[in-house]
Amino acid sequence: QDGKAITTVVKISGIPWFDRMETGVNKFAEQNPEMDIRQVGPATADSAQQLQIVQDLVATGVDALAVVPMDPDILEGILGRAMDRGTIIVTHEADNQANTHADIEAFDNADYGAALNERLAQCMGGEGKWTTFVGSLGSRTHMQWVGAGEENAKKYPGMELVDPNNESFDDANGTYEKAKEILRKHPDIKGFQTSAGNDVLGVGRAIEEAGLAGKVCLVGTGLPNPSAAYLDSGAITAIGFWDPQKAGMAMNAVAKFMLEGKEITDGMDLGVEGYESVTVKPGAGKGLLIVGNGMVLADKDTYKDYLF
Amino acid sequence: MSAAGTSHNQAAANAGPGGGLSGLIAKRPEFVTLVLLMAICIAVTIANPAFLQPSTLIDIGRASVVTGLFALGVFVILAAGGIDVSFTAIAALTMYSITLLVQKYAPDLSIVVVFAIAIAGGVFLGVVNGFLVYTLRVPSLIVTIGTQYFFRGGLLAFIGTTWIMELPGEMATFGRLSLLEFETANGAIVSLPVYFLILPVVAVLTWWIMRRTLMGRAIFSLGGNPEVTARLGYNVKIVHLFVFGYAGALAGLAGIVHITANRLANPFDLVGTEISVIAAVVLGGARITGGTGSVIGTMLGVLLVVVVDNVLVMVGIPSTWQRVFVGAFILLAAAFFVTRQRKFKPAK
Amino acid sequence: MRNIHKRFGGVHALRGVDMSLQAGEVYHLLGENGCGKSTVIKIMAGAHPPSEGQIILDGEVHDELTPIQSLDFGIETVYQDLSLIPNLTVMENVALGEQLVEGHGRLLRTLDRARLKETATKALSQVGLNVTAELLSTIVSDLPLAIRQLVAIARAIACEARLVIMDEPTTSLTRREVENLIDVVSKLRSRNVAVLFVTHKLEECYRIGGHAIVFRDGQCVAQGPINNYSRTDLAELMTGRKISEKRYRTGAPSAETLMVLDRLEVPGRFRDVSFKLHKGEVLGITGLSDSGRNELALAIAGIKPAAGGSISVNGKPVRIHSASESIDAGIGYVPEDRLSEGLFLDKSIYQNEIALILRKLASKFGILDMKKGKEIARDISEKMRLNTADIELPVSALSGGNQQRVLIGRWLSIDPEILVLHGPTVGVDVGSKDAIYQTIQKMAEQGIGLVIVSDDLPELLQNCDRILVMSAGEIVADLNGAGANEDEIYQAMLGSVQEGAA
Amino acid sequence: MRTKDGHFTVLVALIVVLMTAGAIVSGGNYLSLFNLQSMAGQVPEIGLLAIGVMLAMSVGNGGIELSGIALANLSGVAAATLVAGHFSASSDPGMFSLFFILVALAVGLLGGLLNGLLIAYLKITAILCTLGTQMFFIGLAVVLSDGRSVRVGAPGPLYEIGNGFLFEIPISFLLFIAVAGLIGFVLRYTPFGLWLMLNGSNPKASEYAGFPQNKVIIATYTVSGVLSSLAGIIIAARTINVKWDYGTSYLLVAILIAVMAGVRPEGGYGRVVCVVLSAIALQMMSSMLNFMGLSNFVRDFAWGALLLGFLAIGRFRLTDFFSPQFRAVTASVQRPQARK
Ligand SMILES: Nc1ncnc2c1ncn2[C@@H]1O[C@H](COP(=O)(O)OP(=O)(O)OP(=O)(O)O)[C@@H](O)[C@H]1O
Ligand SMILES: Nc1ncnc2c1ncn2[C@@H]1O[C@H](COP(=O)(O)OP(=O)(O)OP(=O)(O)O)[C@@H](O)[C@H]1O
Ligand SMILES: [Mg+2]
Ligand SMILES: [Mg+2]
Repeated sequence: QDGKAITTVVKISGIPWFDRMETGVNKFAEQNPEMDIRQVGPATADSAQQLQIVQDLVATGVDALAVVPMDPDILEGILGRAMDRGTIIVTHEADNQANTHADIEAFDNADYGAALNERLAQCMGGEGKWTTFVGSLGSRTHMQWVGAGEENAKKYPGMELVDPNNESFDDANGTYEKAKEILRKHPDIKGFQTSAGNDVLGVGRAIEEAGLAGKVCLVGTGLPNPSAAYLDSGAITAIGFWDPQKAGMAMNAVAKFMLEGKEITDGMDLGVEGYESVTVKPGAGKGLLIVGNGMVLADKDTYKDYLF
Repeated sequence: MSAAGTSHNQAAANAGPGGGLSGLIAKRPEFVTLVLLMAICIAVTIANPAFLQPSTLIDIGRASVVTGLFALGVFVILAAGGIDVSFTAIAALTMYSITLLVQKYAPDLSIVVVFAIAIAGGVFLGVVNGFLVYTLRVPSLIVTIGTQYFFRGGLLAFIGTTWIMELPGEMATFGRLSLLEFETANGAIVSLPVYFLILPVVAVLTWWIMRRTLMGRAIFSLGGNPEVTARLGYNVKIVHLFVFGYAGALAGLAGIVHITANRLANPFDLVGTEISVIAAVVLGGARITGGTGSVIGTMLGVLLVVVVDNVLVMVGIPSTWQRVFVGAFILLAAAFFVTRQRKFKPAK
Repeated sequence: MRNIHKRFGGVHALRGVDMSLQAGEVYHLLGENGCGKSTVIKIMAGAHPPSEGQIILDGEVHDELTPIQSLDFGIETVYQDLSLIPNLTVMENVALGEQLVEGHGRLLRTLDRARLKETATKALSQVGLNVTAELLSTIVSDLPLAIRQLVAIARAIACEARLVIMDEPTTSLTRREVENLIDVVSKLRSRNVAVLFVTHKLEECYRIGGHAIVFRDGQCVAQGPINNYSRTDLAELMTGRKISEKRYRTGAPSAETLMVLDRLEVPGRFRDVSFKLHKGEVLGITGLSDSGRNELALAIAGIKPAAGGSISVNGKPVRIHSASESIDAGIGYVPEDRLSEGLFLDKSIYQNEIALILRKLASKFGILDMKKGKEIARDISEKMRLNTADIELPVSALSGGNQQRVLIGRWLSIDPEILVLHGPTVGVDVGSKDAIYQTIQKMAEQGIGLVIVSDDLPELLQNCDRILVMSAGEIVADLNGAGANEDEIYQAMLGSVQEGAA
Repeated sequence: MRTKDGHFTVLVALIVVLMTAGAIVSGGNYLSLFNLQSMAGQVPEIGLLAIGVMLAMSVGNGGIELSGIALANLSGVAAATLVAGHFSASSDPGMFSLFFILVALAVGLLGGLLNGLLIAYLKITAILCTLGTQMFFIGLAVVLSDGRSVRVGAPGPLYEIGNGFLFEIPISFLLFIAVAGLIGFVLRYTPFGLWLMLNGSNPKASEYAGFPQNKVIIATYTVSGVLSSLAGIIIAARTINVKWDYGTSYLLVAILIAVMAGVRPEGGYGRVVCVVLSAIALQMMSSMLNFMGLSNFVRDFAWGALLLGFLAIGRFRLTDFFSPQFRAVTASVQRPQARK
């Protein structure tokens, strides 16, 4: 497929998560030198800006778009029109996206939320007060994760959920303040399950400063590198994540297959680690839902295997 | 309406008409802020007695530092009749580029020198603001919207976007130095960090400049009537450069405090909080049209905003409702403020 | 000053002015509005650089002065707009300058607060104010205008001045305060300080004495001891034409009652004010600045509504709680301060003229009849004899006299039954005054009832049928305009003050 | 006023330059029908908000409107949640669209009215008031939608507003132009318009001239609120969904557009045409940067530079160049200080 262009549009550029994804996109570009592969994203976490970028990209006549939507619903209109124009659309973290040829998930969201919670329960000894953080109430995957976590916690009658679904806005400082407040309000709190990438940093700092590292459990989504210090001190019990680098490569790989007219089938190998044998189901719309096996849970002892 | 509503009523009751009191309020609007603040604290304590513990005070103090530094800068600019929305961008730009530089070239640099460089950087960017406001002669709101975009866009486009997780040398340790430390019943440690001291020191300095130096008088004078100020022999250009430079200096300082406290340098931080800082200053009794305000009032305004931000969970407001409450609070506080002020100001 | 020229864009405001001032002398700078008096002053004070020419101070030649240089030399100025800082205290306004000049404009120095107080106290008592701690710490914007003017004068004499310039310092002072000012001037003189007055009140100049400097069109046309010139001489020099001091009022009011005020009251300001205004009558109201006359005018205009009493127009009681209700009742009000209270400076003459009748110009769909509006505006411009026919010109581009005409003309648009003029000729020169007085008389002839609130006694005597004198919030005299004289009015104004105080 | 036509000319020139540059950069793609349509479809929402900002600035008293996008989102969210309970978007598209629009407009009207009342009667500074209502509106939208995005669906008429074309021009753009034209007309040819501008020019003189000042302020903010809800409707129609945090970056961009259009921030002057042109120019520039594949941070940087550049141009040369006489006069005229 000479000269075909795939552009990856992320939620926001410049943050570690998507910088890591960019390394994947670049790697894919190296593997496919004949294609025009790049990644862009809005300057602020604003779905309107992402919409505008997608719109302009469609206008430039790009062949395929790999999008990580801020808000899948907001993009439905333009993605639909792009598909009408013949643009290949691949999405990520948007299992409810109707207008897409394929949505790729690193794992099943419910499994992931349950796994995080299970790790938390294990640390808490199945007992005590716990609370949850989400990036924002509107973030679908975050709500799925904490929802699955709540469900999982029902297995442990001793676990009591208090003041759930605190919004962090992915801002470590704000999360820190909130976590302090919760520690004050519930001096006996035992666990935190968090969702957005920076939440573990804010909550971890609050726990560490209160001298509670190791006494209060914290399990949440996070990246190994930024969390390293807190994992070492015990302020963070464990982090869960999937590797955005691999996700980026997987999206581009699927887009390339589709540009080549190849079919994606259940159990197929996308040629990317964690996506060697993907589950393929019908998606929310006419497209496919491709689920990989990319979940990683890491703690003090294991995080060094994934330094990024 | 719990928090905001009660505070309103209570404050109204406390500040009820009374001879000496009314005069006091007319002269010292920050009194209203104080009453509001106390009313909220009382209301929150009633709603949840857990509010009354030393750690609350310390956490609020700690959370006030960055906002407070910003607010003092904004207050000085407001007093001179201007307004600034670029200070957060100045803070982000200085803190991030300095961290980069220190990390790369002088990881063992003393924190005092780091602060000095940050202040110098802030002064430079602030002076750019002041220069533009003075020479372009357009409202500073507009100029600083422009420089906000300019500084922040420049930072993210040309300097970098990656977070710096490992702060170099003393920058990493400074944030953890504590002034006092004690243990609560459940074994948690509460500590007041050393950087907290910066706020009172800067507040006193600002008070001194505004009240005890000719520059302070010139600043108020500029906010009162710029043409006359120029005619009376004050160098209006210098005053412009000074106020924006000073606010820039405080922003640079606040930026470093922010990262040492946070233990990571995130270039995306801070921008977006400017409006609530301005709200804090205005709630502290400074008029947005300039020429008024006090350091005490500004500090009380900051406390008010920080407290409201920090008690929502305490009072048990679910997260879906929190914004409604903060919004309603700002409106009620502002309305309360204006009506009080008007009532006690004799019709002229 | 040698051969000073000043150009503002296209305006050539000063065209080669030569003048010299000696220590210990009093000078009066006279001239029509816009002849360049204020501009000369601003050049001396360093507020504007001259476009050409030189300024020589003690033999030292300067091409231009900065404010600090000028202050340093000892040139102190009381500007026309007073130039006080509204949000600072009286003490700071008066005495800060001293410390500023001492540091040659350096701002980064601590205040000497003891000195501040000392200097302020001295200067304020010199201008005759009773200095209390409360006065010192009062914010200037809370003061009445007359006291502000005194504070401004105090500021000028607070430092060791060598030349004190006063640009129309007496516009809002009453006679008693003027006497005081004259005292201050003679004290200054005795300390070998030169004083330069700018004023339109010739009678004051004669009382103070000294030299006259007459400007016309940016040039100095005469210079010499003031007593060498008669009033008519001066007026002629200033305007370049003859102006007589006639009584303008020739007509007589009709017997028909137009407006009745009954026991009008604003607590603390005035009370029990009752009078009748006839059709075609010109009624003057005067009094000291704190006599309540200003508040009375504002109450009739609905801007600071009365709390008690009633107003009726044409026998029908009217409710006046806002400016628009007053307008609806057929009452027009020309405010005292035309720039800040009257005109929309950056808007066109057209928009300024139709501001009051927007509702009437609107069709039933709410759309303005622009053609009719422009006609009306053109008509008014003609009637008021504006010096431009272009009604799209922004009012800011007009001269002061023309601006005042635009403002008065605005009221013609509503055909008012009653027009309240508050200080109609404040700061207006002889030539423009003449035009305004003629307009007033013409309106009276058309049956409009006019109320002139003013402290310019000759103005009232020349124009009014009746003159009401207010004192301490009450009407204390009702004099016949044709028969009364200035002394009689002063008696009334002051006499009852003593009564009131007793 | 003819006197400020300088801005108009500059904006038109800028648009022409952008067209040319865009064509060169993209090899024609930029001027393709699809892209022109796409850009035209993006302008209305931000353009309407910018007109709202312009009105608030023009009425004076330190007027500004920070709650615009929050109110736009609130009207969308409120309409979507309320109407969905009564009509189905798919089976009853006509009624759904009608009521959606009505409810949204009503919410905008009420929100604007609230701003106006608070500012006019309680005398809360506009910046503080609209900041408070901004949070309040966002909060209400979060409460109504539980923080999630609410699906509106694609009911025919509504969908057409957001995505349809008339003579190859996006309907939303036509709507925007029509509304802008209407506002421009109102400002020029109705008492309200003149009151608004005159009040901004000198509030004290307006009081003395007996203007219904409070009503004018209330009406101004109400109109601004209605414009926000129109933006909300267009957003809902275009994105088929509404969410409380859509377009957070619009807050400053709307002000940027107004300033670039020469609206005077202290009040008294602003032209709707210029706001429209300025919104278009900004959109074109932003799209061009996307075409060039430049990072969005560069765009923010460029906007800052542009705004400052515009201010500098306005101050030093261009306006002189376009109407030298006027400048000479106004530069030295001091605006009257409202005496305290
Ligand atoms: N800043 C300025 N810019 C342009 N023209 C000016 C400016 N200041 C004054 N002028 C013009 O210069 C001329 C002289 O003005 P000036 O203020 O000195 O008059 P004046 O004699 O003091 O009048 P008045 O008696 O009204 O105070 C006038 O034509 C005036 O319009
Ligand atoms: N502030 C100003 N800036 C620029 N030009 C001005 C200014 N004020 C006045 N002018 C211009 O200067 C001209 C002369 O103004 P000036 O005040 O000298 O008029 P005038 O001859 O005194 O008339 P009048 O008797 O009506 O006051 C005005 O017509 C106007 O065009
Ligand atoms: Mg003058
Ligand atoms: Mg004149």
